[in-house]
Amino acid sequence: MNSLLALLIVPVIGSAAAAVLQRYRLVERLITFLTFSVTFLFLFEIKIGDILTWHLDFLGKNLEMGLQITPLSIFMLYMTIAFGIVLTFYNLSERSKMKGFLLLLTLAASNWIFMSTDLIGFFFAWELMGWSSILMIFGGKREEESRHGALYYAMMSIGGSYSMLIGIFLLSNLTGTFSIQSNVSYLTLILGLHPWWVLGIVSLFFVAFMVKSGIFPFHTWVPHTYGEAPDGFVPYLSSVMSKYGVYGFLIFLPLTSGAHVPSVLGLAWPNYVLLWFGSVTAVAGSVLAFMQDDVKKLFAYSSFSNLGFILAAIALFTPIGLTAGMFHAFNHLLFNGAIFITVIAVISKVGTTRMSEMGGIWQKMPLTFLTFFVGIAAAAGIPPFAGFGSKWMIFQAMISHGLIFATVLLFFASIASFLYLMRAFHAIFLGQLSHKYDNVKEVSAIGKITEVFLLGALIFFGILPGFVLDPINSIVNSFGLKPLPTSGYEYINGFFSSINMVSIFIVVIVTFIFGFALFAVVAKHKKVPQEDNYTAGQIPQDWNLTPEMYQFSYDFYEPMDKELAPFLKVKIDGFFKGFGESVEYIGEAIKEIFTGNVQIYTYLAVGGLVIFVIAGWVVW
Amino acid sequence: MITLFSTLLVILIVAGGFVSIFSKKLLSSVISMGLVSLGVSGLFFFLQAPDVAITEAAIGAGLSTAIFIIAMKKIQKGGTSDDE
Amino acid sequence: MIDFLQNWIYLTGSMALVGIGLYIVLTNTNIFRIIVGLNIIDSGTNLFIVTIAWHPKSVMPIYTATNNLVVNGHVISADPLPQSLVLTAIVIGLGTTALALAIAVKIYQKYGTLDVRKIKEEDR
Amino acid sequence: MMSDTPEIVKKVFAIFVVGVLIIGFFMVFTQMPKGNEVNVNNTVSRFYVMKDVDQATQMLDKGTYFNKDMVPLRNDVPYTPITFGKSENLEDGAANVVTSIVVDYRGFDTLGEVTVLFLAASGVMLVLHGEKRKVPKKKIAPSEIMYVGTRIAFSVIFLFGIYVFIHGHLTPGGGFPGGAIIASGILGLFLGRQGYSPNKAGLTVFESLSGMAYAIIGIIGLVAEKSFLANFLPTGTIGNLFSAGFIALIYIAIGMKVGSELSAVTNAMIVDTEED
Amino acid sequence: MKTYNLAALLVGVPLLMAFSIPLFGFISKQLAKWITVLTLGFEFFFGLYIFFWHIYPFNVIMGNWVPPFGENLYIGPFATVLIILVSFVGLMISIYNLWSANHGDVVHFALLFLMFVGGSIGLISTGDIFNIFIFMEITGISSFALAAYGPERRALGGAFKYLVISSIGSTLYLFGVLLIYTQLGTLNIAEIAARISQTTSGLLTFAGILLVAGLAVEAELFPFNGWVPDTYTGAVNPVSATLSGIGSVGGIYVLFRILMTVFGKDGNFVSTYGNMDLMALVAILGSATVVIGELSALVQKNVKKMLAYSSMAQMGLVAIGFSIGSKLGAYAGVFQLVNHSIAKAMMFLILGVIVSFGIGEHIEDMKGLWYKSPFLTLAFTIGALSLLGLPLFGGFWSKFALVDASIQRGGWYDFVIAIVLFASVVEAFYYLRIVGYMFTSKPTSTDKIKVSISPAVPIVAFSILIVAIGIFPQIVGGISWNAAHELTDKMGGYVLNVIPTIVGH
Repeated sequence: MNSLLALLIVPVIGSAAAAVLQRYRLVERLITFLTFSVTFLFLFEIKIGDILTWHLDFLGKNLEMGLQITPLSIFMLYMTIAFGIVLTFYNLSERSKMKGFLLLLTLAASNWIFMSTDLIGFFFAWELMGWSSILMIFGGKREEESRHGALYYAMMSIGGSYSMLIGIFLLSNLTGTFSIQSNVSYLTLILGLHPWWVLGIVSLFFVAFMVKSGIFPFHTWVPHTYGEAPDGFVPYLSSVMSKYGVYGFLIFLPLTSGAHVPSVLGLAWPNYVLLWFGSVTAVAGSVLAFMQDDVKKLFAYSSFSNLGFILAAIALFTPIGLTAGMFHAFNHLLFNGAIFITVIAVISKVGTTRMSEMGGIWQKMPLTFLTFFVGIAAAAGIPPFAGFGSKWMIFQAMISHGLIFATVLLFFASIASFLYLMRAFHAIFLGQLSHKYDNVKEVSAIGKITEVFLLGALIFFGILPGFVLDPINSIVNSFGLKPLPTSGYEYINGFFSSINMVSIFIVVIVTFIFGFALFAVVAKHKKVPQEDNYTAGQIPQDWNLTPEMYQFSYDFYEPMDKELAPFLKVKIDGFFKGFGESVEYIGEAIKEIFTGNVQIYTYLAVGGLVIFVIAGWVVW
Repeated sequence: MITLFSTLLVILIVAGGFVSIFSKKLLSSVISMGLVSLGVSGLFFFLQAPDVAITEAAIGAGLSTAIFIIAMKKIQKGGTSDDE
Repeated sequence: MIDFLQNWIYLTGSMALVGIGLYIVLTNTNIFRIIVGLNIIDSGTNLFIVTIAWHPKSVMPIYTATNNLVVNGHVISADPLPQSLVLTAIVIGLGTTALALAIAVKIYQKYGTLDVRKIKEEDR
Repeated sequence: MMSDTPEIVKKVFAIFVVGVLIIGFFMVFTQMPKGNEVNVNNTVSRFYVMKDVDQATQMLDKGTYFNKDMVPLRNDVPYTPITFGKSENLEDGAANVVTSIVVDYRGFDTLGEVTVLFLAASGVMLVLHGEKRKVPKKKIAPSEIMYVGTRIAFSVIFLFGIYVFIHGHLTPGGGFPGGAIIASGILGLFLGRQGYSPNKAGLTVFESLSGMAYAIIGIIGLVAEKSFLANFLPTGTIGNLFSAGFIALIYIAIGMKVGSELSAVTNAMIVDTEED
Repeated sequence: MKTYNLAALLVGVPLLMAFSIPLFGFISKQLAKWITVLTLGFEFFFGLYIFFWHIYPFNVIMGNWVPPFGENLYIGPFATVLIILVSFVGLMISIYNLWSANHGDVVHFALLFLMFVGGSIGLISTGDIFNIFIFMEITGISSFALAAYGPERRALGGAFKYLVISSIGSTLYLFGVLLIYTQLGTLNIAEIAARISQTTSGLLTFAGILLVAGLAVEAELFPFNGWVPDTYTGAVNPVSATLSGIGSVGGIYVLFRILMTVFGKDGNFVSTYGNMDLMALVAILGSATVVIGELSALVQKNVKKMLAYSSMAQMGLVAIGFSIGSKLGAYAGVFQLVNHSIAKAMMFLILGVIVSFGIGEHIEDMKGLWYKSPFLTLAFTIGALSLLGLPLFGGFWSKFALVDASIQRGGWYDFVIAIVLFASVVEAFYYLRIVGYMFTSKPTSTDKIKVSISPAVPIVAFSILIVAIGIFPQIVGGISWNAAHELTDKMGGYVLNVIPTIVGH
């Protein structure tokens, strides 16, 4: 069997098997895991340049469809499937209502998206991925909310897809073909003549990608959906599915940064706009994140904030920008996966998603705590973990382009991300342990293996980034840009300078050990119960204080929340909601046409006829 | 001559139609409908269509009206019914 | 005058019937009257169809010993085709009327009214 | 136009709508041939009247029927004069041209028409199903004159109906009015006899068999003449009772069918009803 | 001209069997229903025979009177695909009826159902413009009666509304036909189609308006579709399935047979003769129908009514597809028609099963259906996703083709397609909402729904077909393209196949 085809067929077969056997949860999970693994094995069979074409008798034409492996697609494939294996392995011990067959359908779709050479296959797979994930989200724990989240996601996603659909046909009617490559090169050709027209078409595609990645102003579905999706699926949603948008951007970005496009500050207009969308997303995500109490929502915001970083970096479309973006995409997959997997582990143990009700869990789940800690350290860009290097490169890329203001924004976002990560870290794991959680245990063996693996990966790719940068360089090369110089696996080469991660690692480790020793030896500390608080002679009940409110993560950033509150009144969310409501209102009004009175219907029919007759006279 | 006669018939038919609009009693409106049908079947004779005329007289004017009256009798509102 | 009359009187009659029927359907709320209206529309239609088959010098389209339909290779009878269509239309009209009346009777039994405005369910 | 619109507004609007529609129709009528402008020779009916379709078909096959502008050259079709009572073996033997069209040239229409009536009757029975016949409490015996009179009248009407549909190819009338006449005879029986009810099963059997007969006649045509509803009998001399091939057969079937159907409809409607 | 007179049995056999059903009904009610199944099975396999042995396009000559003198059936690719579709859907619903139709006058119900399907097949295949009227009345009268069938009183109200509107519609159609007859003196579609330009243009326009108005009633286009919600909701579920899966197919077929073949003016994009482009008119009606149907469905809480409105909206989509006038548009229209017919029929049937187990029609009643019957829920989801145009299901390809066709046409069709896509998002919302209700909530009672074999067969067959079309669009694609060719090239595709010598010496 052709291994390209196998990448599509194997998940579909697995999906069918999982669908049939879904009554037996463990069997289903096992099939899911095995299918991912088998798919991964097939991945070793393929190499860059593999191609497979077939013909489809559709639209009265013999349309050529195909799969092809490019450096970018193989990078994406490895990334997503490997993460899928980790996740499904973890899910073997997980109890949420995640449907394995839908996940496998998503996998098939995702493989197809990354390999497709034609827009029909791309759109087919895009929609397939869309609806299977929509159905998945219906399985969330809280039924009303998860339904709301899924529908919200569905509306945005389908709207985006339709926008892309129009774009596809505008293109294919110009070129007469559905092949991605010839369409892109055609657009490149006419770019000089009709730049705005080309940009219009491309932006129709970009809407779909922005929706899928949760880029401002289409980010509003993200918290609802991530927050309500089944726990086992959230890591996939945030780590893998947001990357489809990145992949989509990368298809069209070579085009928009062409020489004929009107430019500003040395950057093509569309790229400049995307850069700003990215930066705003990064900031908005960070700011919204640190006001969240729901841990899944917090990391949802965090996730799309990071997507903002990625978009801002790849929008530059310079070697360093692209490298930084891809690198950050990889790192985001890694640390976001680690964070979400640990978070859902905690959630499944404590049974709530509210951070103010958690606290002190680290005593019960030390390994989870460690993984989470390394994860957020990476997310915050603390050396030597994965995440530091990419953020460092992103800032270099921005500065090298002289985009001071955007850099400042991103920097601000980065700082804000410290704040919310800090909050999550504190609220979940540190502080006093509530008595509710006395019986909480560490994750099962499967969970431990997963966490150790993720921990290792975070550290490994943190100190030896070369293993990722090498394939990324070949991607950069395939876009016709000059890749950054490489000098060993432990080096990250920036625009101005390069850093040796191993030495940083040693420094950090030494510092950390020193600091910990200091902490252990010098500082006085004792364990206190949660209720042990200084209330300065007041009776807590007089202040309407309940034990939950003693929890120190309660209203963690209260002062800042108050400061920022006025700015948050302007809600994009509200726009979409209001739009939906007005559509419903119009629907109510229109429904009144069908009153149930046959005479009204007769009036309608005859009145319609009379209007036609009058129209006929007018043109007579 | 035939034209004038049929003009008269047309006027009668239209008058019958107006009766069925304005009559208060349902029965009279049905009867006038039957008369309209009968008048139309008369016109068919003038229009050299004896086949159609016979059919209209038997079916349109006869049976339709009969079924109508039977149905009205069935709902016990027959002769005296007003609408509403 | 006669020419004008014979050209227009039948058309006028048929259109008047259609109009009257339609008016009845549109303004009366009684089911039975609506069916009456439909019937009158049918009559008007039939009259129209026969009218377009007719011309002043026509004879009826039946061969008899005295009735010649073809003179000098020219057909002088009324057009038989629309007449055959009218036969169909009349029978169909009867079928519709009968069915409508049956439904109307049932409606009266189930809804207890003949007012079309009241023939609807609570939850729309 | 909500349900609570004042009556007068409704009426004015209805008059407006109807008026516009009728004015539209009249504007069209000005463009339509009327009165003396109507020319049957311009229509396909010309061949039905002349019983000349075979000739026209030959011209069509040769390609000389339509001229270059696709206008049919109907007047060029060679014409064979028909003499009443003499002409033999015409392509269609019915003296009544309308009948020949209804049953022969456009027999498929009529099959559909019969079906429509059949469906309407079935529909009436479907809708009114479940209504039980209430046994009348007080039996008003109709007068002897009425009783005898309706029976005599019924037999006369019945015979007349049969006459009408058997002579459908010669005289005005045919299966539909014939059947309707029979049905009105049965209606008379209802008036004459309180509690009269025809044999429902018999009516159904009659109805089904005559309908099947029609369809089977069509299929015999398919077998014998390689075409559905084709005439497979000799046409005889125009004007004779035994002429016109299968037209008489079909009209008998139609007559019986329409008669039994309409009787069944009348019966279904007339029985006193009561919810079960 | 190819003739294949044996195909008259397509119309003859259902008629014969329908006439004989009352006789069988004396023996057993069940037998009457089985006769329906057998007859429709015959129709279906005859259709497949015509398709696979590639006998189409051909004429069936009635009574040895060749067109344009007598009546004929013309079975081209378009008719073939629709005959197969209609007889398949009919066959499936008749199998369903074995289980579902068991109260009231079952014999006459079976008869009317058979004739509804048979009449639709006749409507689709006939080549005579007046014969269309007859078959419209056959389908019409049988559907009024079918719609009035059922234990609930709302069936009667719905049927009456349908009857009134439909009567007016068919009267208008008759006027239109005769106005054309006064000009051309013929009733044969092929001859009228070839000579349509010889009519007076004002009269032609008016006749066209009357025809469109009359046919839009059956084709469920606004503002002639007032009957749709009440009738669909009132009728028992298999009847709703029939109306939406078969009745509207016939309506749309005739509408575009008249507009594109009879009135059509060939070109890159088919328009119509006369003063007014009726194709554009229908496109406007279609867009209005889509928007009104979807928005009304959005606020519905009764699932059956929601399906009714959605049915209306889908017919609007089909109408838009055809009205584009290009080959691609007709292709999309045929494709969408097939998908809609299958999916919507299946959904009504599923609803019928659900309701028969005492679960209501309200959207809240759908909660937790997944736990009661995964089979029904999956099938319903497949239908819903197919209607939404999501991949792996048939609807994806048709919506894809529809958007392609509109964008290819360009001009104001860009606005049309924007409206349509907006409405589709609305549609996605309410369908996914139902699906969500089915999947998410725990039910109050966990009584399993045991679906017996007779309703399960059609549901399984429909879902398999939907998925099969979704994976292999060429199943419908190939013949749809031929059908599109027949519609857009009226001389080559239709007229010359019926009257080969019409071009003249």
